[in-house]
Amino acid sequence: MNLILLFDVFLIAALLLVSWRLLGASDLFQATVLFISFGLFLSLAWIRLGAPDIALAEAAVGAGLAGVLLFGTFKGLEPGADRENDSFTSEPCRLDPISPCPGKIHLLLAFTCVGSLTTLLVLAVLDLPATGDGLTPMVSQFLERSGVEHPVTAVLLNFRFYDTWLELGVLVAAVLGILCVRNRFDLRELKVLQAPDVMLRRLVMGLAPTMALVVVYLLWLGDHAPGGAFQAGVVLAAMLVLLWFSGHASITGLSRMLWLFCLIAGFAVMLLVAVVSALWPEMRPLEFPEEWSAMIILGVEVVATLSIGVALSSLAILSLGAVDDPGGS
Amino acid sequence: MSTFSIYSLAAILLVGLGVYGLFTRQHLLRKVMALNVIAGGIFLLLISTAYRNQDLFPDPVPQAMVLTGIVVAISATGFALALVRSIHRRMAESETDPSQDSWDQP
Amino acid sequence: MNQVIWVVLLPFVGSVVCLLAHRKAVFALGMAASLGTLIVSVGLVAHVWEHASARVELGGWATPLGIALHLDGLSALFLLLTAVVGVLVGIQAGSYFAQSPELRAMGSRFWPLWLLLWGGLNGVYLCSDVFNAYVLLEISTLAAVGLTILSGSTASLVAGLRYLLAAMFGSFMYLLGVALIYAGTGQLDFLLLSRGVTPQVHTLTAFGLMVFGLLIKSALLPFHFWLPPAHSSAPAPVSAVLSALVVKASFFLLLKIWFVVFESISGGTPGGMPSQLLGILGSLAVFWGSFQAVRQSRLKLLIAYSTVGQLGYLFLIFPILASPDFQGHEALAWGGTIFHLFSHGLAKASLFLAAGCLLQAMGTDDLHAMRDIAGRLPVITFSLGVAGVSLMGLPPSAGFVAKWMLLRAVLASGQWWWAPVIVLGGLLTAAYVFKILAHTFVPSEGEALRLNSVPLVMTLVPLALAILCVLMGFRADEVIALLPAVPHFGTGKNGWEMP
Amino acid sequence: MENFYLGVACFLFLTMFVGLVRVFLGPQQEDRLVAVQLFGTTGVAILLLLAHAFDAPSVRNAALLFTLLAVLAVVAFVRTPESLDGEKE
Repeated sequence: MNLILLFDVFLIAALLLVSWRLLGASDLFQATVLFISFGLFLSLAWIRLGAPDIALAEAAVGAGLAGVLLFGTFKGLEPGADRENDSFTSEPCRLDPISPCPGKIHLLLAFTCVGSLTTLLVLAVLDLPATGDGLTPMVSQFLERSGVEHPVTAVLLNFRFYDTWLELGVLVAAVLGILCVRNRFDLRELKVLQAPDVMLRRLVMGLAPTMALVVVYLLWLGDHAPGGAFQAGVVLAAMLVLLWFSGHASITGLSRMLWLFCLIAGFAVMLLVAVVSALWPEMRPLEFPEEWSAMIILGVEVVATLSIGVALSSLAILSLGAVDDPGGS
Repeated sequence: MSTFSIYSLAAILLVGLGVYGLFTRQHLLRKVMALNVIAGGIFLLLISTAYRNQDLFPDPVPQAMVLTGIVVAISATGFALALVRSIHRRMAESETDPSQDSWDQP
Repeated sequence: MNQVIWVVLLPFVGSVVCLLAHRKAVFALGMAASLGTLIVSVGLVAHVWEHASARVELGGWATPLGIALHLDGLSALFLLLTAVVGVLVGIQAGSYFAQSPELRAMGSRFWPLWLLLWGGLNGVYLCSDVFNAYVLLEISTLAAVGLTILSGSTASLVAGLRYLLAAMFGSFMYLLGVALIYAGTGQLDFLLLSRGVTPQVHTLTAFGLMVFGLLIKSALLPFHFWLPPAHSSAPAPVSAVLSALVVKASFFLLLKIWFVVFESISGGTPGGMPSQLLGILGSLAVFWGSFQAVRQSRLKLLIAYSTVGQLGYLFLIFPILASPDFQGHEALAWGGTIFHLFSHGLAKASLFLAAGCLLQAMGTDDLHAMRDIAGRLPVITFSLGVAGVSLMGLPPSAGFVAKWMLLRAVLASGQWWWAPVIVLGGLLTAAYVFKILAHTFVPSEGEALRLNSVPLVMTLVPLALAILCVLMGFRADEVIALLPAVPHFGTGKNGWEMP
Repeated sequence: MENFYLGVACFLFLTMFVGLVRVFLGPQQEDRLVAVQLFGTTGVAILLLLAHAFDAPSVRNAALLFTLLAVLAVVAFVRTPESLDGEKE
């Protein structure tokens, strides 16, 4: 028992230390690197707290995609900031280039505000009831009627289907937003990277099929164990990004229509379910008949995986390549 | 101290650190990271809430909320980083050639 | 009452179809979806008028487990405002984005994002679940930021990033509140929460955080910094949507959180500090926003600052309704606020669209360049004037009715100190409206500015919006008669009972 | 047996703290990157130990993902182009 407390203390100390240094360190590259380890420690925390679903997603997002996004942006911002960069002096990237650095008063004010906010939050958290089962009894009561055996999947794709559907809409909105940054609507104009050296090519030749297998595996796990469309989608995204990095066309090879189709498919399929159920006379909106729910959930999951994979990888590739060309469309 | 209270306190401290970083750091990449630290703290609070119930399985509703939240956070982060990079590039261009910006309003 | 869901479904269907459709068909498809949504929204208003509120449990799962949609008078009115402004802005966008190949490309991105935003906004008006509200807020925020940066100019990118960061921070604070409230009560539904919350430290903190997050998103005074650049640097149809609708959605959610979810807390402290504080911030916003608007020399920036000021009036409802010696005038306060919301939405959309026309005609929106515009672009100048009159609150416009009702509500609540805010705010508004109009009447010296042509439709839409705004003032009785359908929150018979 | 697994996990955690020092001190980008990669490996080990300690086999899937995706950050570091539309700075 004491050992587990020790583990908790270590884990929390690591989380706080990493996030403190990540925000405080003068070196931007260090912050980027620390951000990746922040994701790692968070996944350990999810495992410790009995949430392997989240750990899977965090492993893929925190260690995989967030790293790609941050490294990519870092390189874009500081192309020359290689090597001995502890004393890095290049132009800082700010919203208001003219505004002065925060003075002592600003820092003091921020510290007071945040200090009082944190104190209030600590009091609030200490005031929370130490036990509470939330909606667990209801979920376990209706789990049989949901069409899947894994409670988290049941909540995501049946009880709170509406949220999940809207969340795919958020993804679509983000990708469309990035397209506005680029002033383009087509991925094929993005340069395909030059073929890498032999080592990376061999590595990717081994890794990519494994990842594809893992995608299918996670998807299959979803109905009875931790796993499912989100986690599978994120791994798919990681695979597509890796392929792009190793000089393959990946999603940048898709035609505009096909790419848009994959991007919107998850949202559109859930929309289709919503429209059909709204038109069906005896059913509530977003309701599906019990005997079909397993089928519907599986179908939605497969399409959602594809959409999440394509959307997240487009997000990564586009934001690495969010280099617009003013005036030249 | 129960596991729940340890982790929820840690979650709150993460949120505090993140907010402080967001207010005081000027660099845009750092602001985006600070927002992600805040998000991590909130997710940790939700999951430690779910952990309180260990009878059958941990409460799946906060877990579903966090899964949704992670995807929302990574999409917003990707969007923000794309904007950061684009703005940085425009600024660098306009320093060398002020007439570059031909995309002003028609 | 299953047709409620259609106000969310139709815009989303439109969005998907517009994304996949050929560029030439996008406008027609988008307008079809818009008109469909308008028809359904009008039907829902009629339903509330006849039968009171409705509740739909999505997926057939009862509420603690599933998510419910809740339609009441307030939601119906917001749906109607969004649909009216949405359809008119859509018509404007049709000709605005048809003028050059660059704009056409922009238009093919405008429609999917705008319809996605519209669906998100309608979802917010119907939502009855604190976490669902978070997802809906995110979808509207990301779509709104995407629309802000539509033109791709550097100024709009910077404004968009500022907007995104502020909005993300606001959402996270809101989500933190949601996490605390769920940890405390194990509920997410508005109605169930309103029965479950008791004034404890964690519920109070959750309340504070959720309100704080929504205040950032609805740009109340110290948190308004992101609004003027974002609203002024977007293309005209987008500015109209952002100013008239998007900030109001966060305000709508604030109303629900304040008066429904935490009714026992916010109503339990009559005249308490929080509501007075919101009133003070609102008043400061009225003065500061209007003062900044007077100082601007660019038309779109002026109108954007005017939004900051006009939003301030909305926050007076919190202290008015919290007053202990306030009896039987809830309808007056609600009516004034809703009327202000409507009149501001219509007038502001009209102003931004008219400003867009001017920008196109003159090539700049510098006020000093607007010489002799009144004689040469009479329709646009007339729209500016009529919408301005409504903003000022001169009779017979809707703005007048709104401010008159607010004034009466303030006096009835015994809090006379808010009355000068309403009157002085009106005077400051007059100052900037006259500043705009004065510039249009200055005769040009020497060679006149060469004006580009503006399509007729583009000049007529702002006029239609401004005239609607005035007509609402003439028809004040009917609109007020519709207002009892607005819930009297907190009196028990509020439409927030399970049907 | 559970205590043994947890004990080893705690020890591995201590080694990660030592690794953190390398990330903090640098001085070169490669030092920091390699230290974080090392974390990834240690993290996988801790995950596997926890899988035994909590008797939760699904944790192994998380370890699998970490192993698969650890390479992505390095590839991104090495391969991210500084310009993508063929323009040179």
